[in-house]
Amino acid sequence: MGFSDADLQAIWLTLRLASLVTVLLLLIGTPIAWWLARTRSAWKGPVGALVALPLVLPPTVLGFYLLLAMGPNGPVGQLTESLGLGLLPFTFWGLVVASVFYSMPFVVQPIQNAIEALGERPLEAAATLRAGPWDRFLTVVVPLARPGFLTAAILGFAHTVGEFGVVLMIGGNIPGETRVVSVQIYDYVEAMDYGQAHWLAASLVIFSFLVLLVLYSLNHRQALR
Amino acid sequence: MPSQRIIARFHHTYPDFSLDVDLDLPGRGVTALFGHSGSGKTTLLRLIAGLQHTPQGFLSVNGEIWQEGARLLPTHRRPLGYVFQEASLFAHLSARGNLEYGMRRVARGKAMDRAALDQAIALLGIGHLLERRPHQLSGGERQRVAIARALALQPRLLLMDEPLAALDLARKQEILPYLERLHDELEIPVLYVSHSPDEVARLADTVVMLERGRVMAQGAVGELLTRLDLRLARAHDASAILDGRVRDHDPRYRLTRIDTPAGTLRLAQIERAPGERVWLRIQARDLSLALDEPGTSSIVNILPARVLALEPLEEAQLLVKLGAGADQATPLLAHITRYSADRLGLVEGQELFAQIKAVALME
Amino acid sequence: MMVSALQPCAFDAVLLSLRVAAVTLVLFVVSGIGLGYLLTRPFALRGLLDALVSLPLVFPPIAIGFFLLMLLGRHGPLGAPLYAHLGWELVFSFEALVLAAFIAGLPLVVKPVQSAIESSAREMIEASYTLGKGKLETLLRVVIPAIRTSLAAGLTLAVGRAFGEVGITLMLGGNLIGETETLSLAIYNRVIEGDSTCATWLSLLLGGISLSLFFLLRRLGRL
Amino acid sequence: MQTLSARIDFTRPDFRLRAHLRLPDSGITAVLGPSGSGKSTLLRLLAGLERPRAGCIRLGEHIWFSRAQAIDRPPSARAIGFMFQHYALFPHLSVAENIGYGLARGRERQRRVAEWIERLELAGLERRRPDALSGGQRQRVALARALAPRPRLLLLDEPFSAVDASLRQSLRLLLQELVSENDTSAILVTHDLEDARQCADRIGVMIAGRVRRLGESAEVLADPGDAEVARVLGWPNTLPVTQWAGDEACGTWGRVRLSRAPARAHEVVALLPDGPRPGAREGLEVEIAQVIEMGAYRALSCRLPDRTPLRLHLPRALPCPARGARTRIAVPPECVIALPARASVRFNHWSPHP
Repeated sequence: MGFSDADLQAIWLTLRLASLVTVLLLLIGTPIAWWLARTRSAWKGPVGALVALPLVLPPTVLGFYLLLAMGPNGPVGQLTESLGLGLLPFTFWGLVVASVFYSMPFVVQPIQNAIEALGERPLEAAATLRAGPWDRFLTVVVPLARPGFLTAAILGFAHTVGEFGVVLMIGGNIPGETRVVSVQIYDYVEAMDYGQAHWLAASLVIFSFLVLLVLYSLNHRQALR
Repeated sequence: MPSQRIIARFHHTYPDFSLDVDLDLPGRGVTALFGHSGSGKTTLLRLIAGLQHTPQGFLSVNGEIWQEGARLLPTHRRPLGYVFQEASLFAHLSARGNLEYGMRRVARGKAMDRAALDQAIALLGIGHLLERRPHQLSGGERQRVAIARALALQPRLLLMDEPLAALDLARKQEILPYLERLHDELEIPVLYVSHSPDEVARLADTVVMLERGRVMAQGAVGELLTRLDLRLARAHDASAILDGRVRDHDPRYRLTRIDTPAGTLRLAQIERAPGERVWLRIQARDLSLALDEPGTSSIVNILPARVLALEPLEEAQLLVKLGAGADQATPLLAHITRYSADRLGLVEGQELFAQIKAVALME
Repeated sequence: MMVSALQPCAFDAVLLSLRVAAVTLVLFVVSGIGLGYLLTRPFALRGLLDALVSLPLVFPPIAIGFFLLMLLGRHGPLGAPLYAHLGWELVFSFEALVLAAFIAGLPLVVKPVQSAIESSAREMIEASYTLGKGKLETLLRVVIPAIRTSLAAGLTLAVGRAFGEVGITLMLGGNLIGETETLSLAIYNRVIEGDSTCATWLSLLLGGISLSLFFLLRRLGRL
Repeated sequence: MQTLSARIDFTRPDFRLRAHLRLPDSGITAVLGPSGSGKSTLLRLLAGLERPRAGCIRLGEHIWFSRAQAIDRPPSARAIGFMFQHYALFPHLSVAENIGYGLARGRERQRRVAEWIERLELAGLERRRPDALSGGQRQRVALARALAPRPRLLLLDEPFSAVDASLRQSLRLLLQELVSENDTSAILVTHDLEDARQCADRIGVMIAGRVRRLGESAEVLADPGDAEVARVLGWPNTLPVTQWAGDEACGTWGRVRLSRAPARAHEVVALLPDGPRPGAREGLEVEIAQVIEMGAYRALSCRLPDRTPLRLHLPRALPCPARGARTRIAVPPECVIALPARASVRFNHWSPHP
C-alpha cells in the first residue's frame, strides 16, 4: 500500500499552501513585529492584541467569521467580487487568507521577541558608525535576530500544515483545490479506511517530528515558550 | 578661532527629571562630564550624539551645526565616534568586522582609509585580536576594540560614556594607559562621562559637574575637585589632588620628597626620576588637625595651613577646607568630628597644622 | 435571551463544553504544577517526557487524534483490554472529550510553569532552605507565589484551547450530536447544515468566552 | 569557639572535590580559584545544598554532616546565611518581607527587620519589590536577609560579580563591617583577587577540586607554597628548573641565582616582576616583545631564549629598551623564589598565630 493519487494531490496542495503562507507571513509579520518591538505608541496594545487573538480564538469561530466576511454578503466578498476575483471561500486563496490570519501570532511573536531581546544598543552603535535606518535593519537586526526569524518560519509552516479547524470551515473539501492532508485523513477515518489514514498520518507525524527536532536543536527554550 | 568650541544648549523636562544645560566647551582636549548617577551626564552625551532628541535645542561642534531648534542631523550623519559603557560590539562580526563596519560607511564605496585603521589598531594594541569574535575577547579587550572602532572613523568629536565603569580594577588598569595615550596623541575634542574622580583627574583637562540635570560648575580639574560647595567634596572619599614634582630620594629611609604647592611631602620611595611630574591625592579622612606644631609624632607630613571654610556634614561630621602653601591658598580637605572641631575651637581664618596620615600617588 | 435563542439549536453542546472545560481545568492545575516541577528535576527519561508533553504544540491535531483513536479504540492495543476487562469504552465518550482537551492544552500550562521554575524559582527554593524553611513551607510561600502569573497565564491559554479544540476532539469524540458535540464542533455542524442563525449565536458565545479569557491574559501581562 | 571543620569527598561524573579544612569563628575567608575549580561547589556542600559522598562537616559541637553517623542536616537546620550570586530575592515579597523571611513570626521579627533596614540604609524602600530596586540596593537586601536570622556562618557565592566596579568597593567595606559587628564568620567565594586582597583575613586557593593553600592573607600572598597556587594569586613569572647548582637554578630559559640555596631542589622558580632590570652585562637573555605604558611604570613583555614569556615592571624613570631589542636582564637574588611545582595537599589547618 502507498499513497494514492488523491493523497499525493493533498500532500502537494498542503506543501504549496504552507510555503506560500510562510513567505507571506514573513513579509507581513516582520514589519508588524518590528513595530511592536520598538514602538511606544498607544496603539501597541490593541495591535499586539489583535495579532495574538488567534492564540485563544477557537478555529471554528475564526473560520466562521472569515466565512461571513468573505461570503457574498461580507465586505471582503463584495470587494473581491467587484474586483472580478470571485468569492474566496472554498478556494485555495481563501485557505491562504485564513491561514495567514490563523498563523500570524506564531510568526510575529518569535520575531518580536528576538528584536526585543536585541535591545536598542546594537542599533545605536550602528547609528554612531554611520549606518542609516535601512542599513541598520539589514546589517544588524537581521543577522543578530536570525534565530528568531528561523523559529518564526518553522512555526508558521508547521502550524499551517497541521491546521484543521479553520480549513474545514473555509475550505470545504475540494480535491486539488482545498483538500489538504488533514482533511484527507479525516475523510479516510469517516470512511473507515484506517490503512490509508495510517499512511498519511504517519507521514504527517514524521514531518512534524523533523520540524520539532530542528526547533529543539536551534533553541529549545526560546521556541517553546 | 572662536568657532573651535562646542556649544550645547538643551532645555527639556522629562517625566522624572529635567535637563537644563547651556554649555560652551573647548573644541579640543578632554572634557569630563562628571556627576552622580541620575545627574543627566549620560542623557547629555546622548543628546549630543543624536541618540536622544529634545524638541528644542542648539548644538554646534567646531562651527558645524548639528541641531538647531527642532531640526537635527540624524546620528548616522554626525561625524562622531561613540564608546558605550559596555563595549556593544556586534556579536555576529569579528573584531576586524566591527572595526570595518563604520569605516566602510564613511568611505561610501571608495577605498577605506587603511592608515587610519592601522593607527587605531596600533594605538589600542589590538593587532593580535582582529580575527576573534566578541565572545572570545575579555571585557578589557572588547572595550579596546570598541574604542578603536570609534577612532578608526576619524571622528571630529569623540564621545565616551563611562567606558571603564563595567570593568573590574585589573581591566581598568589595562585600559587607562591607552586612554592616556589618546589624551596625549589625539587632536580631536573628547567628551568623557564619568563618576570617578580618579579617572577625571587622570584623563581630563576640563570638568563639567552636573547635578540633577544642571551644570553646577565648569573649570580646570585641580581647581574643581576641592571646591567645598560641590557635592563631591562631601563624599566619603573626598580628596584634594596636588600637582607635584619629585625633588629627591633619601636612600637611607627609602623616602621620596615631592614638592607641591602645599609644601614638601615625603612618601615611601617611588620609582620616579627627580624633576618628574606626579599627581598626589590626599583623602579628607586621612587629614587630622593640630593647633600647635606636634613635636614628636609618627606622622612625617605636617603642613602649616589656614582654615578657609567649615561646612557641616551629615550627623557629627564637619568638612574643613584648608589653605596650605606659601600663599595659604592651595586647598586641602579634612573630615573631622564636630567634637574635635569644638575642642580645637575651629574658626575660619585660624592657623593650624595639618597632619597628613597618608598620601597616595595617582597612577 | 441568548439562552432562549440557543435552546433549540445547541444548548447541550454549550453545557458539554463547559463541563469539559471545568474538568480539564482541575486536571491542568494539578498536572501543570506537578509536571512543570518534575521537568526541572534531573531524571532518566526527562527528555522523553518533555518531548511528549510538547508534542501537541507542533504536531497536527488530526494526526494525534487519529493515533489516539487507533490506540484507545475498541480494537486498539490499549482500548481492547480496557473494554474486555472493565467494559469501558473510552472513544466517543465524555472522557474522550476531556482527554482530547487535556492533551491539546497541557503543554500550554506545563511549559510556562517549567520555565518559570527553571529561570528563577530553583535558586529561590535553595535560598528558602538556607533561611531555615522546610519543603512544604517553601512550596507554599515561595514556589507557588513565584510562578503564579505564569501558572495563571498558562491555565487561561489552556482552557481557551480546550474550548476551541477541533481536530483531536473530532477523531476521539466522533462528533455525535447530543453526546459528544462540543461547542466548537457545533458551529461547524450548523454551518454544514446551513443553519447560519444558530451558527452565529454559537460563534458569538464561544467568541465571547475566548475574548474574556483573552482579556484576562492581558491583565496578567502575558499578551 | 565554634570552629568550622570539614572533611569532604564529593563526586560528580566529571568532577571530584576533596577538601579537608578547619576555620576559626571570626573574620572573612576568601576562596579563590580558576572557574571550574569547585569553589562554589564547596560552598554549596557546606550549606547542605549538595551532599558529600563521604566525610564530616561540623561547626563547633554541631555535626551538620557525617557519613559515619548517618547525619545529614538539611540546609534549613544548619544556622547558615547564604548569599547567592544573583541574590535570589523573592520577587513576590517586599524588601521588609524578604529580610524577615528567615525570622519567626511575631513582634520580634518586626523589630529586627526595622533594625536591618536602618543598618543597611534601606529606609523608605521597605514596601518596594526587588524589581524596583537598584543593583546595590538588591545586594544590601540580600545581605540583610542572609544575616537577619543571626547565622553562625555566612556563605557568599560571588556576591560582587553582578554589580559594577564602583559599587564593589563600598560593598566590600560593608561586608567587613557587618561580619565584625555581628560576630560571625564568612566564607567568600570569588574569582577576583582584588576582593581577597581588600577584605579577607584569610585566603584559600582551590585548584581542580582541592584546597591547595589556606592561611592568613598576607602569608598566602607572600608565600603561595607552590607554582600553581602562585599563578592563581597573579604571580606572572614561574619558570621550570631542570637543574640546581648550589644556589643557582638552571633551565632551558637560562640561569638565575637565589639569595641562598633552597632546602630542597624545587622544580620552579618565580621571578618577582618589580626587581629585575634590563640592559645588564650578564643575566637572562631576552627579547622585548611588547612595552606597555602603565603610568608610573612600563610593563615589559619579554621572551626568554626558549620562548617562555617573562613580564617585568620597569619604573618610568629608567631607560627602557625598544620593542624587538635583545638585551640581558639582571635579576637580583632577592627577586627569585623557589617553589615546588605542586605541593602535596596537606590538611589545611588554620591556626592562630601564637
